[in-house]
Amino acid sequence: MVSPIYLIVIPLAVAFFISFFDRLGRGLSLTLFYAGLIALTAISGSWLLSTVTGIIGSEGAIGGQLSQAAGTLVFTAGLEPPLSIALAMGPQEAFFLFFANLAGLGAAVVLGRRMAAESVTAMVLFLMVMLGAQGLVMTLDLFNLFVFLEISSIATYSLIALERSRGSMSAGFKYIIAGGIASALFLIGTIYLYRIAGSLAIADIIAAQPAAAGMAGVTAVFLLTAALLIELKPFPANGWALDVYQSVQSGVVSVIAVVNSAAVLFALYKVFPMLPAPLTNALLWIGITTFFASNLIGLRQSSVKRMLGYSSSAQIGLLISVLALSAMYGWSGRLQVIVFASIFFGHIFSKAGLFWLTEVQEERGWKGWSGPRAAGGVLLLAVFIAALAGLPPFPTFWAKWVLVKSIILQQPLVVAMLLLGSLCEAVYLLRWFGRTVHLRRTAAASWNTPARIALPAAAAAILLTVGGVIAGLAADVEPLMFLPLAAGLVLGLLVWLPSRLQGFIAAALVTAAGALFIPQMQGMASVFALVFYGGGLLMLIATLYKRQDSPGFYPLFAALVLSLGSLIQATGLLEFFLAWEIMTFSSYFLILLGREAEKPALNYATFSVGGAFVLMSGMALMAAVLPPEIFQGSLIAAQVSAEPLLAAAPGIIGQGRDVFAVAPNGFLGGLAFTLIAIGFLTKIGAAGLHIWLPDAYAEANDDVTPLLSAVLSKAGIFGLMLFVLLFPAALFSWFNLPFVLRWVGVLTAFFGTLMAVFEEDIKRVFAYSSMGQLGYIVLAVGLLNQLGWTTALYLTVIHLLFKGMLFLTATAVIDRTGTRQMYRMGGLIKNMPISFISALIAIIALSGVPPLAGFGGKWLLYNALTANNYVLLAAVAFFSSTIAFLYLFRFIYTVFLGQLKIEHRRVREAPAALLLPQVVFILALMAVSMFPNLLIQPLQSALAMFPADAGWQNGTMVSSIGYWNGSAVMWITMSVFILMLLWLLFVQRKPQPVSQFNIVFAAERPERPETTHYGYNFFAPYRKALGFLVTPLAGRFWHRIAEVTGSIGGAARRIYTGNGQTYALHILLFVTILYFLIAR
Amino acid sequence: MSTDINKEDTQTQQESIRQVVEAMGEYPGAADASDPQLFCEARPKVEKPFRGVFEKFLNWARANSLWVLGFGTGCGAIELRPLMTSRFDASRFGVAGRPTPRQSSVFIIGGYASVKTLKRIVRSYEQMQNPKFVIALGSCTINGGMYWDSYNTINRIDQYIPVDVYITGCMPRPEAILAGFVKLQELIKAGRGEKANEYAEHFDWYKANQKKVIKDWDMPDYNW
Amino acid sequence: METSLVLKIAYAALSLFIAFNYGILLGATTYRIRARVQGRLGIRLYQPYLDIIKNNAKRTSISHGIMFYLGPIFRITGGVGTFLFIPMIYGSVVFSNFSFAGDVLLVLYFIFFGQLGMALGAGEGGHPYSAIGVSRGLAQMTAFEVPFTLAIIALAVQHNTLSITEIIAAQQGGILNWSLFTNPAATAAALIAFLGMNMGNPFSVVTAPQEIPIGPPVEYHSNYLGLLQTNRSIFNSAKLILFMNLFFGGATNLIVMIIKTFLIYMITVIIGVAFPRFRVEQSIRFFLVVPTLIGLVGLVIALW
Amino acid sequence: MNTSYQYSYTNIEELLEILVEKGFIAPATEQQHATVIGRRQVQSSDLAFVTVAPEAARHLILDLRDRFGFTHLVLLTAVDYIEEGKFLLTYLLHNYELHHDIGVQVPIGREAAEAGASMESIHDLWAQAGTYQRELKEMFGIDFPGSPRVDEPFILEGWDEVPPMRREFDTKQYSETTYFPRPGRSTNDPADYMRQKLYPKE
Repeated sequence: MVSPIYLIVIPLAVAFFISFFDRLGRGLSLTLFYAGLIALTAISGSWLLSTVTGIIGSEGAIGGQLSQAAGTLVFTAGLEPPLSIALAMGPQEAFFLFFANLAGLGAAVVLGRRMAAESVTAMVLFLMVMLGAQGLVMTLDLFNLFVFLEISSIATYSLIALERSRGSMSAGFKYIIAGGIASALFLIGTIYLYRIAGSLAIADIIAAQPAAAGMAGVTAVFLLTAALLIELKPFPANGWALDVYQSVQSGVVSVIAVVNSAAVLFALYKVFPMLPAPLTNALLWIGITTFFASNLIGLRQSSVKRMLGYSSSAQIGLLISVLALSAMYGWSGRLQVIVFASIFFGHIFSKAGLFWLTEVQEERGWKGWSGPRAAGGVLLLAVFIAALAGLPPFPTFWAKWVLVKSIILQQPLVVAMLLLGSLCEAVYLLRWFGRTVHLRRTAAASWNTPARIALPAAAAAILLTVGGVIAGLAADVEPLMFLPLAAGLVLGLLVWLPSRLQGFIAAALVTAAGALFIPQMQGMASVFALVFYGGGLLMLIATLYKRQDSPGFYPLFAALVLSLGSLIQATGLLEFFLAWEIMTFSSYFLILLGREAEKPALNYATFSVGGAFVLMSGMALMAAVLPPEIFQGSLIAAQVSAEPLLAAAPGIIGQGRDVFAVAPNGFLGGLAFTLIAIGFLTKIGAAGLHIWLPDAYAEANDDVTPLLSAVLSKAGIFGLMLFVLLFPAALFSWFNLPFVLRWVGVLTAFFGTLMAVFEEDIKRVFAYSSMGQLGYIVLAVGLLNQLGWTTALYLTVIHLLFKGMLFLTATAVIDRTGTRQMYRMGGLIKNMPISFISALIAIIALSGVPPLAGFGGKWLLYNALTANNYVLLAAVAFFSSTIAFLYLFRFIYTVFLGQLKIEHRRVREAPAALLLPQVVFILALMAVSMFPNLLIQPLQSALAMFPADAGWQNGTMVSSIGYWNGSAVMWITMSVFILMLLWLLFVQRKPQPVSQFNIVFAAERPERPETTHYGYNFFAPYRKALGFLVTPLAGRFWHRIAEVTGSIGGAARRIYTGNGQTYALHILLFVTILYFLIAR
Repeated sequence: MSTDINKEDTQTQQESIRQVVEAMGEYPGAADASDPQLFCEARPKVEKPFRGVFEKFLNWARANSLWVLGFGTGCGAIELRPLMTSRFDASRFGVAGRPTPRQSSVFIIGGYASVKTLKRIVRSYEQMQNPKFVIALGSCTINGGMYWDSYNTINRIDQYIPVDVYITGCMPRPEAILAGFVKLQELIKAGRGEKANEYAEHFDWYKANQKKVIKDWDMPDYNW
Repeated sequence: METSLVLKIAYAALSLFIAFNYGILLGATTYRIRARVQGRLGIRLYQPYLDIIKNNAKRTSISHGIMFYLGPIFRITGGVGTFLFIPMIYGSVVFSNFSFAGDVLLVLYFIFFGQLGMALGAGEGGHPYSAIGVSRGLAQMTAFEVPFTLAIIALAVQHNTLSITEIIAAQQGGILNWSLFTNPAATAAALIAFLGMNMGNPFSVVTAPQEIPIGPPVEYHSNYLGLLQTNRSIFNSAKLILFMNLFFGGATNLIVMIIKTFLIYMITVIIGVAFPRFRVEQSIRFFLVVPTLIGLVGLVIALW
Repeated sequence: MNTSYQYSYTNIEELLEILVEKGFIAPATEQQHATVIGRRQVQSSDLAFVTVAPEAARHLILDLRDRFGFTHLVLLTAVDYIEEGKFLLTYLLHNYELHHDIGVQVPIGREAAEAGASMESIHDLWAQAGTYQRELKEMFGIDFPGSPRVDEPFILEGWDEVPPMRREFDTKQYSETTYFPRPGRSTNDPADYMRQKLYPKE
């Protein structure tokens, strides 16, 4: 094992000799430079390997006390401290150093061209920065800490100033001011501490407990902490750092933001044990405020680099608060590893990667940042942004989950700030990403990623992914849960294949997964599994109609479908949430593939991420308030161990159990369930939370929307039903949640349906229609009895059938006519007869007209409602269901009937790939219509946990108040229909087939199809009468919220004046105020 | 509240209409009448009546269910209104008004017919279904009446469409019109109400006459 | 007491025949009554038969396409089906139709079957007036269904059943047991909705002969029109019988049925001759305010 | 008294005087035929006619509209003076404050140029003038270059004869050759009839 001393020696030596070698040739010096950096990385890597395996070897599993367990101590010059520099190398040090060095190495590669072009000083300074970082991490001595801090600082601002631009000079100077203040404070603090402890060794000082030694000790510790804190750029004393981030080249920034910050953070970590409790507490709040405020301000940033700077600042703040939290609650071992290490790891690589990627276009604001040309570059960008935003499978995701779960009861405010800050961060990152994708598509100048950037960035991305998966596995997540991601990855690697072939592979994957998992399911779970896998597969087949390639489409599609399956597979809250998040982001990226989808996708992401955070906090709270015997062990242990109740989830569903007999858990349980319900309702698009829905559905690609509506939207329903079964007691423990749920459901149905009536865009019509239909399902779920839940499941299945048909028809029509405006179509029945039949059957089913299966849903719903005296609900639901006629007729009339436009004469029938799933849906629908018991009886038996409230007699379904024989209705209707048809055929002489203008037109002849087709604003009188109901109140509300958030961010940003004096003042004020707060 | 909505509504409507108009570019004018996808080009056929008692029964039903096309082609239309009033009550005879030629069986030419109206008369007549009957009111339909020398008013309607019953006068009173209806009923019952077939038989002659005066013939030859 | 399927079909055909003729004679009678009010004699009682024969005897017809052709068939299937799902005479095996197939919800939704099919057929006719008529009709329908639904839910809650037969059964034993008296508000709401359902004045804007010739069926003629006329009489009977069953105690024999339905029909006739026509948005607002409030009162009565 | 316009006047004579005074129209000439430029005629206390040259007409009409308050174009019509080889166009304008009408009459040559009679369009002054001009184009063949849709048929669909309101067009002859006159038609001119009845001997 190489002695850690070489980590100090190598950079020193290389820095010393490099200028000599430079005389001999730049090639030589560059070789030496990179060799030195590689050596640093290799040494720290070998230490990481050995310490970690040492721990594993010694204790068998990660989980013991990590510090110094398998490390080593090194004393320079062979002397004991204080005469020598004492260096420690343990697993933590190795971890920090290895990844910091790796990031540094990457940065050096990225900066390669500059290193080659500029004077050798740059290399020297770079090495000195690295040297400072090594020292900061390893040293055990306070004074040495100071020395390395100084080395690091001086090297850094020299490096900054080396750019010789006005901005960088000024930034370097601001850095010097801040650094100077920090150094002064540090030195004073050190002096005091030496006075108290009589030693400069950190361990001695900690042992001396300076904080307990009166005010002087506290002050000393405070000064020390404040110095380190300033270096870590807390809000609001971080203006100087942001200027640095903005004005310095990205490669250098990546070093400052990643290597330096990591080292200083580690230094803070080392002195943490000597901190008094109030200071720890203060650090928690400083950290989380920095996180929240920086992200809030980040919303208003236009410069990409400055935006990333805010993000860096925020992440460091988060790390500080995590340090404080782990000190406050005495976290150690796995918890600390998962939370702190994961955030740290995720932060350095995602941030470094982003800074590297921005290097080429660093002067642009995000609005003009057109992104890499190669698809791989976009993928890298996506990985870094996802990692930073805390999406799975990246490390931050696990960390946030565990963090929230651990502190939700103790520190709800911190959780709130954490989640809100994360939401802001996700919004501005995804906004940037969306714009990039959009600009790239609209053929604005995008750039090639040079290999010197692409290689390190790719390495970072791989590291992030691997690290994330490892972290996930460490959190005891079943490997199976990574299946969607793996499938996406595999298909992503096959991106060079022809698009159709990819589609077939994806279909094969989904089929295999379905064939494998569906038989394992039972009860309700199998219903949803059938919907998810079966519906997903059919939608996947439908996408094969596309003629042009769309890279990334099938990987995302497959990941999305499989993640829906994973939702059912999940055996723990974390696994459920993992699948949920995979579903969310894969659908976000899918939506983003749409041509005009930049804004809608952002809206979708905002609501989805927000909803997911609400869901997460609800789940965390739920896990926290459940009785300990259900979640074995302490709260802290609960986050990683598999929750036993949830482990049985798929089993519970389908097995008889009186689910509402559990005692209530009080307010917190109710609150938790409410949060969970809000999370699901966001996905469902319940009234008020729906504003993302129409745009996202409309602007997503035409082959994605059917999946979103017919399949994806059921995820929320599944979640809702699952959690009702899991935590039934929480339903009533705060307020009557089912009551609210029912009304939310019926109002969603009403407003969704009504809004659909007034839309011109075919996809928006069905988007609102989906919203309305899901409203009925939510209403049915809220009934909490067997008939109600049968209704919910029945509607879930039927909605898949008819909405799948409708959206596929819409896709076909849009594909063939090239427009989404219904009034521009018309008369397509003769050109697209099969699509027409599909649409016809679908609208009959959707509207609930017998004899098709849609009526079953209506019958079940009204029976369930009326039997329980929910008369108002029934009335509103009925009103909504009649309103549905309006948009349905309007759709089928305006598109298929009426006047064919001249330019649509050559329109052909939909492609076979689109028709095939429709035919399957039609057959399924007709089968269910002929024999309703085929579907309803299995559903009823799946819901055996409820007391049975409807039975069957010879094919007649009998509820407590009504009865219905679907087969008989079908037979009677068919017979009458055929009789009447025969009669007409008998009495009528052969009718003359005529053309579209052979109409009675008040004795005139129609002029043009456009002026003869009554299609635009079809329900004008209805709008006059009820249009006031669709005033976009919810939209305005959310828009106002976004505006206010943005203005607060903008206002907060004003404190950063760009003036060095002001920044110095900020720092001093920050320290002073902090001091008074602590000392009080 | 509601007025605001309406106003907003109108504005958005106008905006959308503007967009549509812009998208259409210059208004392209009427579509081509000889386009077989727009207009059916089939000629009318002679539809043979049934024979014997059955046809007599049907004719009786037809005669007693005269649905009049509500199309006032001239000043005589004003004489039709009183027919439905309590004084004359044509519904006793099975006469009823019908707003569309598709559902009507009797076409009343209400007096003078300008060339422009003639075009609409022909179109409406052809859109009625066989069997169909025509009653022509007043001198104008017989010989041009007071418009006999007008450059724009035809003189004899029977040159253009077949007429079952003429009712003279300028204008004939409702009593006369009722008498005309009774006459028509007699004709139908006698099996002589086959003018629709006559029209189909002499289609070319009628069409030539029509086209002689209707110069911008932007319809198909037969309006189904 | 199981009746064989063949017998059931024969019975249903019989009651259908009765309903058809009754509907036609009812229509002619009300026409004559209306004519008498205006000082006329009006049509002959058998005039509607002649009209139907005449239309079926038309020698030519045109077709705009399959859906246009099937539209009237959908319509009459809807009418006949609706009739067949309603028991005509309470307690009679012969006139119980196929009411075993479903409850009042089925009838409620089956009414839409014909309307939807008709609207589609009219839509393929390609005539803008058809579409305008359908637009108005659907818009108005959504509105009058609200009070109607409220009334039916009130009845269902009140009698704790959705089965029409059981609702009739609950009203037996005296005139005061009729829903008309046990729940007058629900009855009133339903009757106002009935006016809209019949599309007579003041809710006749759908077919508005003066503006948009006759709305949806503007392109229908000849045999199609014959079917539609046939349907009208059957459907009218069906609706009347439904209302009689739900609100007026049903009927135990044909004569009672005829008297009751005739009187119910006279309500719409009288209101029809006395009122002018609403515009669509006016009738929507009207239905959603006055009868809906009455219907809510009916609900309160039912729950209380 | 109209006050909101540049020139105020109280009666129609005063108006004409102002028009002459300001040089809008030529001084009065003898009472002459309507087609003679410079003719002025006060028909009644609220109606007057002036005849102006085609070149001056538009200017005068614009001034009447903007300076005298004749904001309404009541009609635009033409009379065929075939004997003089002229059409007389009449622009009738109305003043809403005083309720006066003034008819601006413009004689134009029937066949002024090869293209036939022509006159400057005023559709930009009153949009509805375009409709009148279409009608004049169809009925008289008077062209108004630049007027919207002026060449499209107005009420006669597909008319391909001489414009029917021109006096050289023989409507009776046209009707006889075109509209299948029913033979045996007799005319009873009331004058003849009465003469024969009263004075059968003559």
